[in-house]
This record gives sequence, C-alpha cells and structure tokens, in this order.
Amino acid sequence: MSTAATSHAAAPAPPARDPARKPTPLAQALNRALRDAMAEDPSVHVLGEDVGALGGVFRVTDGLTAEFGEDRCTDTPLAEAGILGAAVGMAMYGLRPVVEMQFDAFAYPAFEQLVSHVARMRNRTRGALPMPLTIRVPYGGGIGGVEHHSDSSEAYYIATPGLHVLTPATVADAYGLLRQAIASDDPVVFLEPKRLYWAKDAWDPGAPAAVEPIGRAAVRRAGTSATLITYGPSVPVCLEAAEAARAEGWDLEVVDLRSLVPFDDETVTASVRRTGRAVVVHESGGFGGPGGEIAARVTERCFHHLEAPVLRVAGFDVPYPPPMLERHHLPGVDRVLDAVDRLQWESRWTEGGGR
Amino acid sequence: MSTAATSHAAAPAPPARDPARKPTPLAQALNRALRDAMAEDPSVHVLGEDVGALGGVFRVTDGLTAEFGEDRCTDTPLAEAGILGAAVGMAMYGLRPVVEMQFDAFAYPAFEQLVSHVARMRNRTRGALPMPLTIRVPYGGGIGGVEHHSDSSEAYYIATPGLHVLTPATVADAYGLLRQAIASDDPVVFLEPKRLYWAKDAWDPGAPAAVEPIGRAAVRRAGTSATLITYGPSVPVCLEAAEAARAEGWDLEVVDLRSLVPFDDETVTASVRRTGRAVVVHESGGFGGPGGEIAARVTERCFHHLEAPVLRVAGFDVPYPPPMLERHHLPGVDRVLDAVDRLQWESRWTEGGGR
Amino acid sequence: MTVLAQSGAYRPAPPPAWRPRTDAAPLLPDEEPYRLLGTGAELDPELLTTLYSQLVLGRRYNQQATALTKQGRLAVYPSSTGQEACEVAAALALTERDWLFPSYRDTLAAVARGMDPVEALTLLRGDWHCGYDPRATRVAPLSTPLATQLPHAVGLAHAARLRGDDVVALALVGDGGTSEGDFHEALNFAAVWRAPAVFLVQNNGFAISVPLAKQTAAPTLAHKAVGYGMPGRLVDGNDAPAVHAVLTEAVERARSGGGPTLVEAVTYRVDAHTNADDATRYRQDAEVAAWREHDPITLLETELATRGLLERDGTDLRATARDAAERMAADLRERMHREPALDPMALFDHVYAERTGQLREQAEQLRAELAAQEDADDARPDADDAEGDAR
Amino acid sequence: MTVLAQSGAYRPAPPPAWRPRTDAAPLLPDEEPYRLLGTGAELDPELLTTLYSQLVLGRRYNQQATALTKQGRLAVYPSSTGQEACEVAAALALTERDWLFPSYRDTLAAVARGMDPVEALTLLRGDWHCGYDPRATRVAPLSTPLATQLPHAVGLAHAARLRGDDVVALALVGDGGTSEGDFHEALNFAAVWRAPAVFLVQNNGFAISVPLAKQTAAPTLAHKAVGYGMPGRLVDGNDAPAVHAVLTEAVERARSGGGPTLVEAVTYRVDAHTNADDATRYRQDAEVAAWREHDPITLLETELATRGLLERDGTDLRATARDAAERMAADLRERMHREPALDPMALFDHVYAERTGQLREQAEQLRAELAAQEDADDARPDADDAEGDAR
Ligand SMILES: Cc1ncc(C[n+]2csc(CCOP(=O)(O)OP(=O)(O)O)c2C)c(N)n1
Ligand SMILES: Cc1ncc(C[n+]2csc(CCOP(=O)(O)OP(=O)(O)O)c2C)c(N)n1
Ligand SMILES: [Mg+2]
Ligand SMILES: [Mg+2]
Repeated sequence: MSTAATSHAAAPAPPARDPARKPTPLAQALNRALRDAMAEDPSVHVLGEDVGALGGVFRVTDGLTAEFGEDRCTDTPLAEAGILGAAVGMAMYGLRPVVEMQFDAFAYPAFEQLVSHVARMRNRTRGALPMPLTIRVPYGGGIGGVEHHSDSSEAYYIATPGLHVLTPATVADAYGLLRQAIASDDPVVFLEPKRLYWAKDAWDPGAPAAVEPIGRAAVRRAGTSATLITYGPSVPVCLEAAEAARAEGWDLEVVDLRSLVPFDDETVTASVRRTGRAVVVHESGGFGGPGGEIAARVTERCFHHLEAPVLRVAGFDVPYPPPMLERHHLPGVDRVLDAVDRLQWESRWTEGGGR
Repeated sequence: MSTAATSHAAAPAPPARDPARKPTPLAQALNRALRDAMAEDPSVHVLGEDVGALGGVFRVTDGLTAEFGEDRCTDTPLAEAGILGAAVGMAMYGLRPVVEMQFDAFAYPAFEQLVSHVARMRNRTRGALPMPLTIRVPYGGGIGGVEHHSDSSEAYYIATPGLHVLTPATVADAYGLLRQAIASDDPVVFLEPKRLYWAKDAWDPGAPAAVEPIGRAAVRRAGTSATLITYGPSVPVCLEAAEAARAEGWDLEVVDLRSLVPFDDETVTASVRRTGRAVVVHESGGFGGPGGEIAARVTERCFHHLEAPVLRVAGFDVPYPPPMLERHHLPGVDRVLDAVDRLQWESRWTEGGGR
Repeated sequence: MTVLAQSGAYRPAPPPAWRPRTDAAPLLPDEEPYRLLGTGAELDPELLTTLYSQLVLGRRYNQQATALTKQGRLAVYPSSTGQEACEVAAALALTERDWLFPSYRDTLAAVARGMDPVEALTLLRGDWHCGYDPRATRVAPLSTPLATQLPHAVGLAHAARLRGDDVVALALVGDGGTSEGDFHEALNFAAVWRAPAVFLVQNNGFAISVPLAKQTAAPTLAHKAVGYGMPGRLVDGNDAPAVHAVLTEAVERARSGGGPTLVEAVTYRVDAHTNADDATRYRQDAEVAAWREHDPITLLETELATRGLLERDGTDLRATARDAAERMAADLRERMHREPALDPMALFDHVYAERTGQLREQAEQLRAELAAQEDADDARPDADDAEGDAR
Repeated sequence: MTVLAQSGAYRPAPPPAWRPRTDAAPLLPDEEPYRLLGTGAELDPELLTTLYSQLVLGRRYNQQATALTKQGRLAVYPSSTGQEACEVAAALALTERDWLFPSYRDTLAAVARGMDPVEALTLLRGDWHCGYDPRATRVAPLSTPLATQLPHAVGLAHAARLRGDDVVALALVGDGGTSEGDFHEALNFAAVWRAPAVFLVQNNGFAISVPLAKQTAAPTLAHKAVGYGMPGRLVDGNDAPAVHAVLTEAVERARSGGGPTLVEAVTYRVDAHTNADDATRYRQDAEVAAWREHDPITLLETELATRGLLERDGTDLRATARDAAERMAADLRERMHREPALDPMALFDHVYAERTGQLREQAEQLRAELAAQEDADDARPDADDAEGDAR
C-alpha cells in the first residue's frame, strides 16, 4: 500500500477512545454498508461480475450471497452494458440495484446505458421512472495495476447531467455515503478509490458515525494560508502535504469534496474566500478533468478574493502509465507543495494585499 | 435553419470576388474533402451506417460509393463498437479509416473502443501501431431533433488523452480541417456542428482555401473590449453577439478554437491578455464541460491581465431538451451579451486600470 | 425456475465424458415462416375480427401521423405501414399487467394496447421525451438508441419474477438492431436468468437504407436464438393471426417459467424510414409493389371473406372498422393541431429528485430571461401573439 | 467473395415465397467435441513431437512465470496451465504472415509463435503496456478489455483481403468474453464481410469465479456460430492435435475465401484466475483433480508412447523437451531478475505522433522534478542506490 493511504489512516480519524471503534479498512466499511442496506430494504439487489462466491475482486461484496442468496447478490454474465441495462429494468420495476463495475475502465462498455438511460430516465418520464441505482466503480491508480486497471474516469461522469457522483476518502464516508447513495432515488456513480480500500480508520460498525449528506464537502483540515480542494484518493496526499507545508510556514486547509455532483459551492467558496488561494488536486488527467470545472467556478465566485490564480495538480495528460512508472504520474506531496509554492506569495507584500 | 447559421454565412466570409467561389454548404465541403482524400490516397476508407447508397443521413458521404466502390465506402452492420473496432484493425494494417457515427449520442456504444483502444494504441505500442483514424461525429442541437439527436459530447473526448478533437465552424475549415484530420497519423474525433451543415460560405471546391493547421485557433473577429472564446456551432452565435454588442459600445474579439485538442494556448492567451476580459461560449453542458478547462487555463495564464473572472455561457446542466424547448437551452446572442455585461466594466473606472 | 436453482458452480465432467448440455433442435426455427392465413387452420372469429379492426385502425393511424409531419405537427414520424400485423399482434398478445418495450417505430403497438395516440406521439411531436407514464401504461419509453431497451426488458422481467409477480416483458427491435451488442447481452442475460421475456424482431428488410444482406449472414435472424439457448421462432409478419399465435405461445412459455423466446417476424417497411428519408436512393419501387401485394390487411380481409366473417348482423366489418379509424384520425388531427403548452422551467424539474444548487441557479437565470422577454413583448404593440409560438 | 459481391440491396421475394437463405445444418457443431488422441487416426509424427515439445515448454513457462510473481518479478500472471494445447495449437496453425490476437491470458501462444518470453511478459511485469512490435511479430497487443480485440481482428483481416494479401487473423477469447457485446459485433461483421478471421474460444469453465452455467444457457458456445451464419466447431481443448486440426481447417477455409469460423475448445483453467486469485472460494479441488487426469501433456505423451515416438535415434523425447524447457526457464528467470530500465520521460513520447504544447509543458515539469530529485539523491551519502528502484 502507498504511504499516502497509511498516513491517511493516521491523519483525519480522531483517536479511538471508544473501544467499539476499531481500525477498519475502507473496503470493509463498504461491505458493511451493502449488508446493512440489504438487510434493511429487500428491494436492494447487488449484481455484477464475481460479486457472489468470490465476494468481488476487492472483496467488497464478501458474504452477501451467503447471507442473502443469489437472487439478492447475483453473479451476472460478463457484459457490462447488459448488467447496467438489466439494472435499469430492475429499477423500472421498483428495485434498488447496486451494480459493481469490476474496474473503472471496464465500466466503459456500459457508457451508452449510463448516459442515454440511467442519467435520463427520470427526466425523460417527468419523474415517473426514477432510477434509484448505485453504480460502484473502483477507480484510480497506485495499486500497481496493469493497463486498464487504474483509470480515473470521473470527468466523464460529472459531465453527464442526471447522475450524482460521489467518492469517499474516509472509512466513515465509505459507509455513510454508500448508504446514502443506495437510499437515494437518483442514480449515483459511486467512485471507490482503489488504493484506499486497505486504508484504515477507527470505526464502529455497530454504530457507524453519521456523515454529512450527499452534496456537502468536508473541511478535513482547517488552515489559513491556502485551500487544497480535493477528493477521493488525493485526500490523504493533500493531508500529508498540509502537514509537510507547516515546515514552510504554510497553514493549508484541506477540503474533501465527497460529492462532485452535486457540487458544494458553499463550503468551497467560503474556504477560498477565507484563504485567498487555492489548488485543486486530483489524480485524473488535468486537461478536461474535474479540476478545470472546480478552478473555473471557484474563480467565478471568489475572483476578488484571489491573490493568485487557482492552480491545478493532476495526473499528466497521458494514458495511465504502467506500474513501474505510475509514481511519476500520480500527484504526490511534492507536486502539491510545488503548486502551493507558485501561489504568488510575494504579491502579498509587493501589492500590499494584507489578509 | 437557425438564424445563427444564416448570419454566419454573412459574417466571416469575405465577399465572393473570385467567381469560382460559390456559396457552398458546409456539408458539401465535407463531402468534397472525403472525395478528394479518397482520390488522393487509396488507403482512405469510409465506413459507417448508411454511408453508401444513401450517402449518410446528412448526405456527407453522398456519391462516394458510386465513385469509389463499396470496398472504399462501406455500409456496415448497425453496431458502433463493431464499426470503430473494425476500423482499429484496419488502421493496424495500414489503412486510414474514416468512420461516421450517425449522431453524437450513437457514438456512445463505441466508447470503450474509443477510450481503451483508439486513444491508447500508439502509446501502448510505443509508436508501432499509430491510429490514423478519423471519427466523424455530427454534434450539437438546434435542428429540432428528437431525444438523442442533439448531444454535445466533446467533454468526453477532450478528457481522453491520445485523441485530437477538432470542430470546424466555417466552410473552409470543414474542408481543410477534415483533410488534415484524415492525413493525421493520430486519431481525430471530428465534431461536425449539425446545424451548420446547411450554412453557406463562398468557397471554391476547385481551389480550396488553405486553413490554419490542427492545433491553431483563429481570430474570427478582432476586438478590444473582451474576448469570446468559442467553437463549432457557437461561433456564428458569438459573431452575431459581437455585432450586436457594438450598440452597447463593446468591441468584442471572437476566437474560434477549431481544435480543442491540441489547445492553442498561444492565440487564446494573447487575445485575453490584450482585452483583459473573456467569456467562453459553448453549447454543451456547463458543469464539467470544456468551458471549465478553458476558463481555468486562461486564468492560470492571464491572471494579472484579467479585469474580471472568465465567465462561461453554456447549455444548462440538463439532458438535451425536446425540440419545443431547445431554444431556451441553447446559448444565444442574448445570453452571451448578458455574460459580457457581467464582466465588471465599472472596475475599469473605479480601479483606474486603463487599457 | 429461479436464479438460485441454476446457481451451483458449473462442474463439467472431464472432457472424455463431456457432452453438449442440450440438443439444439428444439431451439432452431422452422424452415418456413409460420403462417395461418390461407391454411384453413381453426381460428377464433372474435380474434380475427378484432385483429382486422385494429389493423385498419393502425393503417389509418400511420397515414394520419405521416400527414401530420407534412403539416409540421410532428417533428418526425417513422411509419409502421406494412408492419401493422406485428404491432397489433404484439399488443394483443399481452395482458394488462405485462410490459411492452417499444422502439421508436412502435407507437402503434402502444396505441393498440389502448394508449392515447396523442400521448404516444409526444416524443415525435417535439414535445417532451416521453408522453405517457410507463408505470401506468406498462409501456416503456420509446427507445431511440437501438436495442438498448432489450436489457431493460430483461431486468424488468427478472425483477417481476423475483417479486413473484405474474408479468411478462415483450421487447420490440428491428432487424438492424439485432447487430448491436446490447441485443446480444440482453438475450444472453434473459436465457441465463430464464427471465419471462419475449423478443420480437420485426425484420422489415431495412435498417434505414441498409438491406438485411449487409446486416447478417445468418440463415434467419431467428437462428440467433440457438446461441443463447432459447427457442427461435420464424413467422410471417404480415399474417396477423400467425404473429399473434407465435407471440401468445412465447408469452405463455415465459409466464409459466419456460424462459425467453426470440421471434423473427418477416415483414416489410412499405414507407420510407421516416418522412425525412428518401427511399428511392436505395430500393426499387418494384420491390415495394411486390410487398404491397402481401399486405397484412388485404390478407386478413381475404381470410375473413372466405370465412364469411365480413358481414355480421347486417353490418359490414370493413365499414365499421373504417369508420372507427376515421373517428380516431379526426380526433388525432384535431388534437394535434392544438399547440401543447410547455413550460420552459420544466427543463429543470426532473433532472434529479430535487434541483441541485447548480440547477436552481440556472432556473433563476432562465426565469429572469423569460421575464425580461415578456416585458419586452408586452412593450411591443403586437403583444397578443407573443405567447403561443412554442414551436 | 468480396464485399462488393454481397452489396446489392437485399431483395426478398414477398413472404409467400420467402425461404431461409441457407440451411443451418453445416453451421452447427458436432454433438461431440472433436478428438484425435486415442482414436487411431492418421497423424503426422513430426507434428505430434513438435506439439509435445511445445506443450512441455509451455507448461514450464507457466510454472516459471507463476514463480516470478512470487518473487515480485511480475506484477500479475494469468496462467494458462491446463490450456497449453489450445495456446500451442493456435500458434502452430498460423503461417508467419498471419496475425494472432491474444487476450491477456495468451502470452504462451505468442511465445509458441516464437516471441521472446521477456517481451511477451512486459505488460504483466509492470513494464510498458506492450512489450513487442505487433507489426514485426504479427501479434496484436495482449487485450485486457475482454473481447475488444475481436473487432480488431476482423478489421485487420478485412483490410488484408482488401489489399489482396494472403493473411488470416486468429483471435483468442475466453468463455466469459463471449458474453460481451463486442464478441457479437465482431462475429457478425466477420460473417457479413466474409473476413478471413478465425475465433477460438477457450472455454476453460470459468470467468474468474463465474462458472459457464452462469455465463450461457446455450447448448455449447460453438452453437453461437449459427446466429452469425458461420460454421461452429467444437473440439477437445486438451487434445493438441485435434485443436491443431480444427484450427488449421478453419484457417485454410478463411484463407481460401470461405469466411470465418467459430471454434470452441473445451478445456480447463487448472490454476487460479491469476496469482492474486483464491480459487478455493468458488470451486472444489476434486474438480481440478478430475481435470488433471485429462492433462494435455499426459494425453499426448500416452499417444506418443503408443505410437513408439517417445524414443528417436536413442534420445528420449521427454528428456529433450524437458531440457529445452529448463533452458528457457533458466534464461527467463535470469533475464527477468534484471531490472528493466524505464525512462520516465517516455510517458510523453507516444501519446501523439508529436508532443502537444500541453505535453511539452508537462514533460518539462517532470524533467525538472527528476533533476531536483537527483540533486537531492546526490546530496545523500547513500547516493549509489538512488537509481535502480524502478519498482
Ligand atoms: C445506437 C443507435 N445507432 C444508430 C441509430 C440511428 N438509427 C435510427 S433508426 C436506424 C435503423 C434501424 O433499423 P432497424 O433496427 O431495422 O429498425 P427499423 O427502422 O427498420 O424499424 C438507425 C441506424 C440509433 N437510433 N441508435
Ligand atoms: C470488459 C472487461 N470487463 C471485465 C474485465 C475483468 N476481467 C478480467 S478477466 C475476467 C474473466 C475472463 O473470463 P474468460 O473470458 O472466460 O477468460 P479466462 O480468464 O477464463 O481466460 C474478467 C471479468 C475485463 N478485463 N474486461
Ligand atoms: Mg428494419
Ligand atoms: Mg474462462
């Protein structure tokens, strides 16, 4: 596992005073969310490739077939458009399908079903056919995966009206956001940061901590010098960068978006207005990636508060590299700090804009 | 046809002094480009649905099968992934396939082939298997098309490294850019603005005007007050807005990007540095759309030249509306002028920044 | 059979004992398309007259809708003229609780199920995308992206069975649509899940301009069934009672747990692809003329005449059917000439269960624009016709 | 037959005269998988000994590659142990100018064609995505997205035929991969175009954990051929000469203009899906044990013994084969322990023919970072091992 994930376990979770709170891997909290949702609501059905006896290649569906039977957690034929399309039909009949796409790049065959149907069915039918679907997509790199196993495809999803796009970065959010996604009457693309599957936070499965609702960002670290706006696998990286930045005299705020759609302008704007500087950090490609949207809307809303342009730290605009080169591609602590360094700190003095 | 297209015919084309230059619809210039490319290079093959006897639903491939035979211009079975996948194989063998996707939304079934293979094959093989493919996609609305016939899907393509993304807005570019796309050794998603198919410019098919190369934007109207950054179907809208803006005392520059990837930072940045204000205009959805990227990179490069945040005028973040409502959705002249109006003109005086 | 029953890991004996799991023969279609008309088969007179009235109504509906495109009252109309037997039989083969999954060409099937034609035509009129409530009508939205509705039908049928409901899903697709990956994936899912689904391929010879010979090299499209392990049935698509019989049998098999069926109905698209299409570019009039000789209405009328069913209680079935059709057409014409009142603000109403902040902002923008426009219109002397130009 | 020859618009006679276009019988597979071993059939001794040596080599290759994953020298390895007969026969059925389209499991087929195993394993090592030149080797890149390579094979075969070249494309796919839409679309294109392509499905019983019974309800996967109008052939995938014979026939048919063939080879994935998989979660050891009894190497060795072909000119074929395999393994081991030298700047080299401005900027950024890092490393006392930790 990456050091990022390890440091993450340390950083945001409060010390486990409560004995019921045990270090729990993020994947296990997801598993628990599925189990609890299925137990509570018989209309929740899980389907996908290898989600049954195997429990999914990341074991997120482990034990569900044993507990709920094959009709509730179903190994499907190997055909992603078929899986998502069938889930659309199930949702039309009132079920709440939770679909697993095995890896991000293997969700692409289902793209037409996603864009042309999942995202549009409610609107098409003026609300008569809502799509209470959750599409779980393990995404991102950093796990040494060979080609097609490390894509970050969120740019495609956020550009598709009708979808909610969520991504947890903490164990509590893994559980809480997934429960909210399944309970939502709107379709949710639920992006699971692969390299955080094994990251642990202290967490009590018996009494899962409440989390902010869909559509709210969370300030993971308060700071005054600049805001790091980030999500998913880059949250631990930013927290680590913020720690390291103290040595340089910077006190960085870290905002974890949690929900890319709906976007929490309020929290983000408030933070950037306070700090006057911002860097957007994500692993997916820069050009046409979410960072452009975020930087643009922050700038639209905070222009006169900005001491420097909102900068972006993102994956390079290249196909995801092979394992031996991925460390050069992934935005790491150094690259984040380099960007912070370019936030025109001298202008504070030369232009006299005190804050 | 929309008034936008009509006004476009009037606006950018110089008066047809040369008698060989006749008012030519954009679709016809595309047809001519295909024909000339096929005549010049026997490795150019056209394939798609209804491209043969019918000549395509927009008649862009009209006459090609008659002239070059079914092996060169081929009606395929109705399966977009199959079409694009077969084209990949043809390109692997050294041909230059030109694929027609019948409408933008019907390119989605081919998304996996596009993202996982077309965009990556050269990189995957370290240059051994380039993909000299052109994928023609009629895009955008304004033609009264029922559901799925008016999508603007460029956000998906520009976020995919390995693809070039071009879109002509003039008859000369329709011909010139398509020839360049076919000649390119890289895969090109060639977005054809549907509602400009019937827009005419004076143009000589016997001696087609040379156009700027791939990767260069064109200043379609010089101005000093602010820059409208746009492309494809929104170019005529912006030109019309620029004309109308004269009444308000604004002298707007209009930059036609032509090539979304590669992006011409040089031309765009030079323009915005000159004018100090910019609005990005496109028809595709705002959130996660190309406008975010463009606004963000312009801001990164021109921050200290900007009198106001770069604003965006885009389609609403809704599934493309039915024909009876599309005029409310499409960014028109008024919406562009409203945005120009919000470019904080008073600050010029209050802050004393003369230009 | 439930999914559970098939759930055990597949444990093939090693190859020396390996056998194909079932014999393909019962899955293969007959050599000849199934026919009833002219065969002297026993047929329910009630069914024949109902089919006839519906075919006449359907033909008139197709004509009226086509006429409405010329009057600018429909954005586009893909006619099912010549295919009425398939459309009508599909509708009649279903009970009220069953679901129909039409493609964009199949408004007639919805109408034959009892849907208001104005609602059925909403999409093609340029009004909202889907003009009816699919849950109330058990008709899924008309599917424009080809074959994408087939997995929906499978999922819905599967869900209904999991719920223990007696529901069958019948999905319609064209010959062209069978080439799409979604066709393949849907049929495979249906067979593996033994979902109560029926797939009706209307092989009308063309996918826009592309003839069947460029679409497939299979003996028939019904032969595709064997690759999924479901029965394939071939039927004369212009023989209404034959299509009805084959579909009814397939629906009953699905209902009773026998799994899905693929039906190919051989028919012909007599009109152009849509009103916007020019069919002379890719086919000869002689071909169309030949198929007009095999018209579903004429065929059935001949049968009714042979059986002495055209006159009953002194009334002529043809006249009754024609009159009903004319009434429907007049009503449709009249109502389609009224401008629908669309609220532009509806753009934002159903994207999500609740408007996002983003959409609230955009709705405000549009509201302000509309208000400004109204003010401007009010200021004009001819303010009266400012509204009403929704097209 | 050229595409042109099929190009006329499809002009069916009206339904009364309508007939299925061909009889399905020649397309259907035999009831029993085709077998040669133990049948006493006439077989070329040269072929048998070549196959044997290659199988032994292949088995050793699988073992060595699996061992390399344990030593951290391969990122992942999907073993083809138990499937060597398919892999080797596929390679041997092709001439040098033919193309092979492997899936991620089929490095052995590439090696059996003569590719350097180190090049074949480049992807799985975590080094560059494709480690060989597909044009030089006529082996397409290993395809990870399932079934997506099949339309490529069709397109390439079609292109070669259009160019008048004598080239056949053989594409490999798993039983799971047959469920994907791309499988369907590729086979349909191949049949309609009569492309010189052969599709070999290695039905090894599983798609990761999912058994065949959850993948299809078809009698056999070979039965899918009939739905495309191409012959389907069923073969014992552990009978190397049988697979070779069936593929050779299919390749020859394709080469001579007879169009594509679908071959299903019934075999078994003896190892787990990859080294990262835990097969005990979804199958029993007894099943694996039963298949080990039907091992392709043992079967062929028995045949060779029966025919007295194990000893030739005083040398034992088994020993010769084993020695060659050990040499290959030792060489592979040795070379895979050398760290490949990857240049991080290569990230930007092949995204496009020329770097875009965007990529030039990003390359500069990385170059600066690497330089800064090198300076930092140089400053450290243990600067010697600063390089070389490419993993
Ligand atoms: C996925 C997709 N690709 C392309 C189209 C464009 N298109 C609309 S109708 C049509 C032909 C359909 O032919 P067929 O399936 O035979 O149905 P028919 O029109 O004959 O009823 C095409 C290509 C589409 N609607 N969806
Ligand atoms: C499009 C796609 N979906 C999912 C996967 C993940 N995946 C990798 S291998 C595999 C199973 C493949 O089974 P099969 O086709 O039978 O081949 P085998 O592994 O048995 O050789 C799956 C689901 C993938 N690689 N591509
Ligand atoms: Mg058709
Ligand atoms: Mg398998």
